[in-house]
Formats: sequence, structure tokens, C-alpha cells
Amino acid sequence: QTPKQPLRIGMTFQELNNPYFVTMKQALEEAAASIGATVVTTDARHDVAKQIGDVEDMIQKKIDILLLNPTDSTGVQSAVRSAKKAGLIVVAVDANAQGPVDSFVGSKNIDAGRLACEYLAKSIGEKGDVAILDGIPVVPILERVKGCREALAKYPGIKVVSTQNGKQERATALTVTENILQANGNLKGIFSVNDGGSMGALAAIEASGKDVKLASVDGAPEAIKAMQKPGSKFIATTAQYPRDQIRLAIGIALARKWGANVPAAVPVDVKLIDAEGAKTFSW
Amino acid sequence: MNATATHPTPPAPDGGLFTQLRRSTAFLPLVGLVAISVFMIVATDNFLSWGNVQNIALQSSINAIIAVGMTAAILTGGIDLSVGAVVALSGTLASGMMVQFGLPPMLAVPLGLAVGVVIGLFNGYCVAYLRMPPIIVTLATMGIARGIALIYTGGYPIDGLPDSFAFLGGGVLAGIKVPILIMLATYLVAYVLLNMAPFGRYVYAIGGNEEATRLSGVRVSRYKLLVYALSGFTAAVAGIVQAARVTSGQPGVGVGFELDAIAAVVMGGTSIAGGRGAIVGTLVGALLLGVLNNGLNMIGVSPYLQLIIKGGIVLLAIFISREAKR
Amino acid sequence: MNATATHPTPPAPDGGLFTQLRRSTAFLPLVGLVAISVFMIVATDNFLSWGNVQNIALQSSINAIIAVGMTAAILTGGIDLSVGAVVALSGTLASGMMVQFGLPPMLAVPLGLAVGVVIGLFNGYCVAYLRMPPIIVTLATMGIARGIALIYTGGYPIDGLPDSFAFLGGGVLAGIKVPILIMLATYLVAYVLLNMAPFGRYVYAIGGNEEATRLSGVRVSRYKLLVYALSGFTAAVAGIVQAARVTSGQPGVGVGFELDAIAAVVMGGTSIAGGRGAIVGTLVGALLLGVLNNGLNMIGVSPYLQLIIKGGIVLLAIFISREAKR
Amino acid sequence: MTSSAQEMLRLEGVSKRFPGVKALSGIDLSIRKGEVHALLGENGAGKSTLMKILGGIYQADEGRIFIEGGERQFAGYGDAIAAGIGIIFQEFSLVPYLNAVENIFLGRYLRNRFGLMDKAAMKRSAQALFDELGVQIDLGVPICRLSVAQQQFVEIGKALSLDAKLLVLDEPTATLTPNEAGHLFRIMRELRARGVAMIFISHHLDEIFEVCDRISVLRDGANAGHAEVGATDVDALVEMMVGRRIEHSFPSKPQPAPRGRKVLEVPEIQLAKGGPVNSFDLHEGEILGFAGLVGSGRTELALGMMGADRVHRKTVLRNGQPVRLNDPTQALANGIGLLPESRKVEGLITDFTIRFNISMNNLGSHKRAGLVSQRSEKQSATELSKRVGVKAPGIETRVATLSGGNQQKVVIARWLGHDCEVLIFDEPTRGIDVGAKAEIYGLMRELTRQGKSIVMISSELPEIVGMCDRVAVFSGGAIVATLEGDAINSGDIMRHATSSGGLQ
Ligand SMILES: Nc1ncnc2c1ncn2[C@@H]1O[C@H](COP(=O)(O)OP(=O)(O)OP(=O)(O)O)[C@@H](O)[C@H]1O
Ligand SMILES: Nc1ncnc2c1ncn2[C@@H]1O[C@H](COP(=O)(O)OP(=O)(O)OP(=O)(O)O)[C@@H](O)[C@H]1O
Ligand SMILES: O[C@H]1[C@H](O)[C@H](O)OC[C@H]1O
Ligand SMILES: [Mg+2]
Ligand SMILES: [Mg+2]
Repeated sequence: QTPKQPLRIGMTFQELNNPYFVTMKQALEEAAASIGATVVTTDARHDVAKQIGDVEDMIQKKIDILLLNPTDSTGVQSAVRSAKKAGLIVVAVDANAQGPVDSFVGSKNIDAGRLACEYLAKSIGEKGDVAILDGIPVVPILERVKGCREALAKYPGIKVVSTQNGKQERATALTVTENILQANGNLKGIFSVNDGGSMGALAAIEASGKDVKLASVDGAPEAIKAMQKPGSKFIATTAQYPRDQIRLAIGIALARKWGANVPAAVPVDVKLIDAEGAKTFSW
Repeated sequence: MNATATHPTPPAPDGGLFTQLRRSTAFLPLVGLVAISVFMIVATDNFLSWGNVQNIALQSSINAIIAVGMTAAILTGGIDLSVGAVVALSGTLASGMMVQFGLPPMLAVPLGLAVGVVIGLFNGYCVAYLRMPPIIVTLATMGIARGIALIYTGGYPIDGLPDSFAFLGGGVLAGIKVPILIMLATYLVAYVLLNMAPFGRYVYAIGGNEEATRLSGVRVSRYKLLVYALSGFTAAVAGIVQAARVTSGQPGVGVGFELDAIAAVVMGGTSIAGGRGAIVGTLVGALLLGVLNNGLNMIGVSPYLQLIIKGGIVLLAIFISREAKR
Repeated sequence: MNATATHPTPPAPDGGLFTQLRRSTAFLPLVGLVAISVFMIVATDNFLSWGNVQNIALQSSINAIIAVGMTAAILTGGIDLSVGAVVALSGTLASGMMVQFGLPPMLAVPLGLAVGVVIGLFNGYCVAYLRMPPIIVTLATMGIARGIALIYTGGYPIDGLPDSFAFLGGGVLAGIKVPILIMLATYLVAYVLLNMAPFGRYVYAIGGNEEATRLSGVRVSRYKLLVYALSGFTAAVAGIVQAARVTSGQPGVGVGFELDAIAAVVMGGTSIAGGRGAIVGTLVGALLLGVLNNGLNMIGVSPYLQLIIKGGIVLLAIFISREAKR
Repeated sequence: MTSSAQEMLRLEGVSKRFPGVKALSGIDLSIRKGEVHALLGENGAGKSTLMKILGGIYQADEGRIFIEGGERQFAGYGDAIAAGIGIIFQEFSLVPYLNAVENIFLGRYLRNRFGLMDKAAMKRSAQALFDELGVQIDLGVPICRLSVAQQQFVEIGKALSLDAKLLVLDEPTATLTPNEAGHLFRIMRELRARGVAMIFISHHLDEIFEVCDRISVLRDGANAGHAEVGATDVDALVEMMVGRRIEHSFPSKPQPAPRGRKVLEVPEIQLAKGGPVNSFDLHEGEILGFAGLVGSGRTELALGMMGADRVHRKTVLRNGQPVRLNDPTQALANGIGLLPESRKVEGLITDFTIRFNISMNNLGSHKRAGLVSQRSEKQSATELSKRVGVKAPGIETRVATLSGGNQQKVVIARWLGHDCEVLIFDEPTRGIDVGAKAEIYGLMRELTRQGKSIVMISSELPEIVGMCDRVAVFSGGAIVATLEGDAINSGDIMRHATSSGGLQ
């Protein structure tokens, strides 16, 4: 086409009322501005059907690069196909997608669950009842739970007494945790699959006055802040790096566009942040 | 022609308290609540502990508060789908006022409530004066209110609320959690409004026969306006309590709350066609749903199965309390 | 003294085609569709390209198909909130049959449709024979159907569907995408059913005056049963198309679809109180919503702002087409 | 009772109890083939209930139904139709958004060979039906756009199209003018000649003598007697129905006619652009009649005047002061109240109790500290319902369970308790029995003696003549004459009412 045409980047998010993704969006806009690219973003609100439609619209809008944060890894594959057919570069971010994606940039989610739950296990003295606050069944979340269970399984004194779905959202996580606390009088720890849910769980723990420790994944600002409160029950969160994921994704996409062979997956390291580490951490 | 008002069996003016209760639309829901509670007591360990009873009331409080305004809207033959979005908007707005502008809760809370009333007035204006169908008006304002909340917060939760505000969500007064007290106060006021003040009579009348009410000289449009304002207000109250409970203003909170509130209202015996029902029934309906949620969690039923059981119990409850055929 | 019924201007028996259109409840929605399309043509680059037009039709197809059954339910004065969950259930079930049991699509698809009809019949039975309120019955079956879909799949999407099935979602026939053809076929059948077969008149009659219809000897309960079965069926058709489009059975898909379908029906000029409306209007309403979604994405409006604009346009559309006062 | 080959229908010992009311006890009734049988009784006597039992809509608690000698049981109206029974219901059984054709054939649509509706064939036979009835009806528009009288003819046509052997007509003339009623009677005579048996219910006793052969009277749900038309008269029938003689139906008019100050002046009112411009005044203590044919625009003018409907242009003065009347609330605030023409649709909240219906727009006078004082409300409702003579177990009875006449009295009671000075009574005695009518007339005079003024819209000439101090006669939407004194007589009113409208 016309060479003057600025590069167009489209990104479809699974949701946009989670700081994690809003931060990604900011990083995307900053990065795009620095290379003179235009950006469109859409919000699937956890609806694969809407996500596919959003992608189709962006194809019509003739974007060059599609950054895809799938709300469901299998469900979006027809969108991936359409995008590839239209000649777009497709890079999945945060969660991988099926279909011919050019690359995937995402956290090492098994590590994320394992690190958080090892820390949790040690903090409760390697024994006692633990609950898992689950989330939406997408690969990254499933992997975190898997990593967590693997870690906990190493401690015979620890028993996972309840797994409930907090929908990664504060209000739901709050009531679910209240019920978990009611039903399990001896609970010692809770693992939440992300910080959206952890903040609800924390509110419930604090209100109950019980000594239940909480570990999570993300490193979201509100979690970092909560951990630093003296005597906080929120003891650790495995940080992901949303800004870096975006920067890497754009880099990979450009490289691909210029003709490079890019790796099929770019796993991003995660890092356990405890109360001490929280003092200096931010996304 | 024998003059009139012959009372073959003059019924006791009001009947005893029990008779009155028995006749009320709230009676069967109450029976349902008791039945399910008994079941839960048997099926779980500490269902009836003071802690768990408070827990249930606490968890029902948000829905119960929203359901007050929803009851009024449904009694007039309308509905309000925007309540969930109003919960988000009022909560984020009040939070923003406190965190970003440093307003004290004393000022921020009224502002949060005011935004609910404004949305309610807008709904009411469209329904009452522009004669647009409530279901679609409030569906539209649902999107609008949610959009404003998201734009206002940029999608982030607003954190760092003062402790004096968090008290509204987690505090204890006279041994009872504050949200429960707020819920009870809301119902008390609503009871007086709907059963003892002219306002309530008009609400029922509009739902019973709007045209007749209008022709008799009642300002139907104004009362409908007020009803939606009330619904916006109670949704905003719930939004404040919700924000205080999670100590942050969440732009994404409240999705689907409208359906929970409708379920509470209808489970409580109010006719979805308007004109018939009782506010007390709504409280019972909300508690019934709360008991179900809590009890199934306590028993340890899987979340997926819970959906089915809850659906089944809602059906059963409505089946039992549906109006007798003809 | 001349007998009754003198008409100042005796209207032409049926009027020309345009007059008929002009009188139809679908007229104003059509004007709205044209107006918004013109705006989008001006505001975006290639809105009117064949690719984008197909795109819009494709994206509207799921909602449009669901809205067929919803139209029938609303015309009788009812509603069906279970459609979104039925989309998930029929899609996962059909997918499961193909992937786990190796059934060919020829058998799996009818099974998926059958489960929709079963849920619809259940809804209809509760509404028509047990006289339970539609909104709450279908709210309950919404939970039940969703729960079954989640239990059946364990919460995971069912993957690995055969290409012959995926054709239903992505294939092209005579230059047109298959979901669009399915949508058109559904509307054609619905048009005949609702406008030319006795069934349709009974649907309108029930919504217009159920008691009178019953008195006329129409088997009201049976037709209501059929209406909900139809709604379950079209939701299941949408579920199959949806599964084929995302080439997987998704237990979580379809949340909130009921509201989109209601919006399409009401935007299409059908009265939410029943008795009045047109199936063509519903198609127009669904396309209108599709154009909005697509156009706002094409313009590049931020997703948050989109919520507000869409709400505003829905309001505007209903405001313009609302019934004139009295 | 003896059965004979001539007998079409026999009811034996039919009883029906509703919660709190014994509607029918041991009713016997016998109808011959080819006769028109009048069924009379006060409001609430049980006429409609008996007919609904005959139609399978209600089930009798006791009693047997014989059709042409054979015992039958009907589970629903469909069964009754199949047995040759057709009913013209007191409450319309029409679907507002369907057209006349679709209404008439509802439940029995003709199909073409594809199983689809044969619209053309149905339209043809509907047209033939209305031609036979001698009425002109637009078959293409939803019937809610037709006038009440036209709807009544659709209802009649619907029952006739059943080709019933036994036709029940439950107060079909309540919404018809004498002339239109005449049409109906002609058709009834034709049907009789063809051997169709008919049960005719009406509160217009003169009509009974015009079309009926025999008469059965119900009183308080029991048989009160039978009579041959030739061997009885109105007074005797009234006594059978009411159990006593009714001396004068109309209270005497004050002489000379009241001519107090003008409480209401309408120097100009034009409903629609280009339509007729009308004017009228109402004096204190007077009853002003609005007479005219059904559809002549009386209701519309009244509703427009008080702000219930939009009008193009109007000026209204109350006690000499111009007032703004944009809705019924403003009318009420200016002391103008309405008793609407259709009590069920526009007057009552049938789900509410008698008490709530009476106090509904008068809660202000029962307020204590901003709340409704139940005691004051109950006291006043009890007193008012006694004054108008509502027959009901008590003031907490749901209005839905009352007979039509008693429902009407509840609406009247509402206005008796109100301090409105100007009352618009639209067809106040429609469907009201003779006894109750006399009471309502008495109540109206009582109101005017208290200084209130009444506009009475009525299609019944005798009551216009008997009650009104002045009469405005409508034709084609225009007031074509205003009569007073001796000029108020049937002949003059009809002459003006049938003159070509709009010109004076
Ligand atoms: N569905 C019902 N529930 C309770 N009571 C009823 C019901 N229908 C009728 N009634 C009562 O039965 C009695 C007979 O009513 P019905 O309607 O048969 O009177 P009617 O003779 O037709 O009077 P009208 O001349 O006013 O039409 C009345 O006392 C009425 O209140
Ligand atoms: N087919 C029609 N379509 C639309 N409007 C009509 C039609 N027929 C009559 N109208 C209007 O509706 C009005 C109401 O009719 P209605 O039968 O109530 O007559 P009315 O003169 O108001 O008096 P009343 O009903 O008291 O006899 C009529 O005045 C007439 O202008
Ligand atoms: O990695 C992200 C995850 O996919 C989820 O949806 O919530 C936020 C993050 O934890
Ligand atoms: Mg009757
Ligand atoms: Mg009239």
C-alpha cells in the first residue's frame, strides 16, 4: 500500500477492567507512540464471540499487527485464521491461542503458582488447611493452579480443603472467601490465582479477624500496597510483567514483519514478591 | 333491593397478626426460607452459628438493598436493569471523590448516592414522561453507567479508601455488621413508604391499572419518576456498601446484579406484572437466595452444581407460591 | 340516522406495498438502520465494502437467530432469559458428541438442537401449564442449562471439532458465509410461521388478549409451549453456529446474549408488552446493533466510550419509534 | 320440568359458590328451540355466572345441563362451541391488535392447501357477515382502532359466525344506540325464524318487550320467577327482580332549572386542527347532558376538556378564572373529576379492594403525619359504599369479584367522597340494573343539591330527558344544539343528533 501509511496495531483484550490489562494498554500506547504507529483496542468482556467479531472488525479496518489476549485459547482460533488469511502478524499475549499464531508472549504460569504456594506453605509452618481461589478456566490460570498444587503436594501436612471460583473479581472473591472461612474453621492459607481475586479474599480475611495467610499472582499495585501494611495477611504475590509482555510482543511482531523467524513462544520470567520486596516493586 | 353492604360473614376487621401474615404475598416465601434453613441446619455443621447467620445476612445485604428499589419498579409494572451498573458507578465515584479529591466520606457518600438518583431520574424521565419501555431504557442506561464508571476510573480499581469509609462495609455496631444495619434501615423506610404513605398506594395502583390511576387524577408520571429515582438510590446505597466492603471502587462490579435482584423480588412473592407484592417478601427472597448460596458452599457443593440446584429451587419456590390457577 | 361505522376516509383495502411497510412496526427501525449506516459510511473508510457488509451480517447472525425465538416469546407477552445458556449447552453438547463419541455432525447437530428444544419445552411447560412467570422460569433454567454445560465439560472448552462442522461457522456458499445463510433461512421460516400460518396469529392473539384468545377456543397453553420450544430451538441453532464459528464447544459462552436479543427485538419495533411487532423488524434491530458494534470499532472508538454511545443510540432509536402518546 | 322435543336447553339445580359469595343456588331454566328468552336480574344476580357455566368457562358446583334432552358437561368453552352454543360476552373477548377478520375466526382459521391461512376466504365470509348485519367495518385495521359500537358488532359477528343453535347475548345493547340495537333485534328475529334459540340479557326492560318471547328472572342467585312476554309488564318484572315496586325512576327536576354562577365555562375547544370548534358552560347545581349517537364525540370532548387527552386548542374557565388543564391531575386540582365510560379499563383497579378503590385519589384527606390513616380511610369507605349501595361482603372485598353494576357503584362512591365541584359522568348507568339506576339518579341529584355540577354523557335518551336541566346535542363531533326546558324531549334530541354535524 502507500508507504506513508503509519503502522497500525490492533489489540483485543479479554477484559479491560483489570489493572493488569489496563497497564498493558498503556504500555502499548506508549510504545506505539514512540514508533509512530496507530493503535486500536477492543474489550471482549470475556465473551469469545465478541472477541472474534472485534478481530474481524479490525481486519476490515486493515491493521497490520494483531496483538491477541484471548479470552479463550481455543475459541479464538477462527479469528486467528481470518487474521492470518488477511496477512496480519498475530502475536498472542498473556495467554496463548490455538491456530497459526506467529508467536506467544506470556508468563511462566506454572512457576507463578509454584512460587506463591511454596512461600505460602513455608509461612504457615508447612502444615494446615489451605484453600484455592480459582478463576476463569483459561490456560494461564489452570497452570497457576497446577503449579500451586504441585508445590503444596510436597508438604504432607498441608491439605487443600476447598477450591472455589472467585471469578478473578473482587466482589465475588469476597463472598466466596467469606463462605470458605465459615466452612473451614482451621484454614491457614489461601492461594488466589490473581490479584483481582486476592483483594476480595484479603477483605474477607481481614473482616473475619482470623490468621489466614494469602498468596497470589500478578503484582498489581493494590496488592503491592496491601502487602506492605504492617501485619498484613497478604504475604506474597508472584509478579508478572505486563508492560514487558507488550514491549516484547511488539518487538517480536515487528521482527516477524521484517521477515525474521521468531520463536513460537517467549516465556517471561516471573518473580516472587513478599512484603520486603514489595517496597521497591512496581509494574 | 335490600340496601347493600350486607356482610354475610363479617370478617374480623383485619384478622389477627397471623391471619394477616397468612394472607400476605410474603407468606409462602417465608415458609420456603424456613424450610431451606431447616434443611441447611441438618446438612451442615455450624449453619446456625451466630457467625454464619451474620455471614448470610451480610452476603445478602447488597442484593437485598438493590431489591428494594427493584420491588418498587416491578410493583409499578416496570423493571430496572441498570442497578448493577449503578452499583459500580456510585461506588467508583464516591471512591474517586475520597481518594483523588480528598473529600471526607461525609461528602463523598452523598455524592455517590446522588449519582444513583440522577441515573434513576433519567430512567424515570424516559419511562414516565417519554413513555419508553422500562426494560429497554434501563438496558441502555446500564451500558451508559458502566461506560462512565470505566472511563472515570480508566478501568482501574480506586484504592486507598479511608478507614472511616471502610467502616460502612466491615464495621460492627451493637454487635451487628454495619451493612446488615443499613439493609434493615432501608427496609424499614421502604416498608413505611410502601405500606403506610400515599406514595406506596400509588405505586401499587399504577401497577394495578395505570390508565385508571391516571384518569382518577393521580400524577402517575411523577410517581413513576420517583420510583426509578428510588431504585437508582437504593442501587447507589448498595454501591457504597459494596465499595466499603471491598475497600475500593470497582468499575467492573455488579454485572448480573439486576438478575439477582429480580429473582429476590419475584421469589418474595411480588408479581412481575405489577400491582401485587410486599416489600417484606423481597427481604425474605433475598435472604432465601443468600441462604442457598451460603448453604451450598458450606455443604461443599461444586460451583457448577450449585447453579443447577439454585435454578431448581427457584423454580420450586415459584411453583409452590404461584397464584392458584384462576 | 345512518348506521355506525361511517369512515371519513375509507382507506384502501390493503394499501400499496409502501403503505403497508409504512404502517408496519418495522418501518421506523428500518429508517434508523439506514440513518446509522449512512453515518458510518461517512465516518469510516470501507464500511460499505462487500467484505465489511458480510462481516456485519456475520457478526449479527448469532444474535439475530436467537432473536427469532425471543420475538415469538415477547409477542405472546413472555420472555426467554435462558437463551444464552442454551447457546452454551447446545454448542457444548453437540461438540461433545462429535469429539468424545465420534458422532458425525449429521447426528451431533440434531442432538444439539434437540437439547435446546427440550429446555424450551420445559420453559414452556412451566409457563403455559404451571402458570409460572416466564421471566423467573427462564432465569432459573438459565442457571440450570449453564450448570449442565459446565458440568458436562468440566468447565473446559471442547476442542477438535471436524472441519465439516466448522463449515457451519466459517464456510462459504454461493459467495455468502454460511451463518448468514442460516440466519436468512431462519427468518424466512419464521416469517411464514408468524405471518402466514395460523400459529402466528395465535401468537399475536395471546399477546394481545390472552383471556379472549382462550375464550375463542384457542389452545393457548399449547401455543405458548410451542413458542418456548421455538425459542429454545433458535437459541440452539445459534449455539451450533457459535460452536462452529469458534470451532469449540464453550461452556461459558452466551452470558448476556439474552439482553442483546431483547434489545434487537425491541429495537425492531416489537412491543415488550406483547401482541404487536414484526419478525422483519427484529432482523433490522439485530443488524442495527451489528452496524453499531462494527461501525464504532471501525471508527476506533474506545471500548468504554462504545458502551455509552451504544446506550445512547438505543435510547434514541426507542425514543423515535415509541408509540405516540395515546 | 318436563322435557320435550321442542326443548333446546334445560338447566337443573345449578349452584355455584365463589369464595365468600353464593352466586347461584339451584337454578332451573328451560329454553325452547327458536325462542328468545330474556334473563333478567339485578346487578350481581348471577346472570353472567350462569351463562359462563353454560359455556363451560366456570364449572357448576351442583346441577345438570341438558342440550336437546342429552346431559352434557363442558370442560371449556371449546366444548360448548362444539355442542352448538355461542356466547356474546358481557366483557369483550376480542384481541385489540388483530383486525376484525382475525378476531372473528380466532381459533378456527381457514387454511389453504399449504396449511397456511386462507386470508382471502376468511375476509370474504367476514364481509358477508357484516353485510348481513348491515354494518360497515374496516376489515384491515386492528379492532382497537374501531369505535366501541363497531367492536360490539365484531363481537356479535364472532358469535354469529359459529352458527350456534343456542346463542347467548350478555348485555349486547349496553354499548349500542337504540338504532343500532334495532339492527341487532332484526337479526335476532331472523335467527329465531331459523330455529336458533337465544338467551338475551339486558337491563333495558323495553327491549325485552321488543324481541323476547319468554322471561326468567334471577334474584340473589335464585329463581325468582318466569313469565310470558304477552302476560306481564315492566312494573311486574321490576318487582320480580327487586322484590318491591320502584315508584319513580327519576327524581324530580328542580323547578325552575338551576341557574347559579357559571362554575365552568369553555368558550372554545377544538380537538383537532380543522375540526369543529365547540363551546359550553356549566352552572352551579345543574346537570348538563351530552347527548348524541355513539361515536359522536362526547367522550372525546369531555376528556379533552379536562386534559386527559391532548387537544388542539382550548380555553377553560373555572369560576370565571382561566385554568390550565393539561392532565387529569390538574383537572382534579381544579375540582373536576371523571367517572370514565369503561369502568374496568379506565375506572377501577380490579385487584384492589373496595376501600382502596374508593380512597385512591383522596388519600390526602386521610393523612396523619404524612401517612395514610387506615382508620379514617376505612370509616369513610364503609360509609360511602353503604351510601351507594355496593353489594359486597365488606370493604376489603376485591373489586374484581363484584358484578358490573356494583363495580360502577364503587367508582361513583369515589367521587361522592371527594370535594370536586364539577363531575363528568360518562355513561354512569351503563350495565346498571333498574333499581340501582334509580339510586344513582338519586345520588346525582343529591350531589347537585350540595352545589356540585354534573356533565352527564349518556346514550340513553330516557335518562337524558329525565335527568338533565340542559342538554348539549352532539353530531359528528360538534355540539349542534343546546336544549332546555320543554325542548328536552326524545324527538328533538334525536332530530338534532341525526342532523348533519359540524354546522349550526
Ligand atoms: N370470579 C368471581 N369471583 C368471585 N365472585 C364472583 C366472581 N364472578 C362473579 N362473582 C359474584 O357472583 C355474583 C354474580 O355475578 P354476575 O356477574 O353473574 O352478576 P350479573 O347478574 O351478571 O350482574 P350484572 O348485571 O352486573 O352483569 C356477584 O355477587 C359477583 O360478585
Ligand atoms: N374507526 C375509528 N378509528 C378511530 N377513531 C374512531 C373510530 N371510530 C370512532 N372513533 C373516534 O373515537 C371516539 C370515541 O368513540 P366512542 O364510541 O367512545 O364515542 P363518543 O361520542 O365518545 O361517545 P360514547 O362512547 O359516550 O357514546 C369517537 O368520538 C370517534 O371520533
Ligand atoms: O495473567 C492475567 C490472567 O490471564 C487473568 O485474566 O487476570 C490477570 C492476570 O493474572
Ligand atoms: Mg353480567
Ligand atoms: Mg363515549
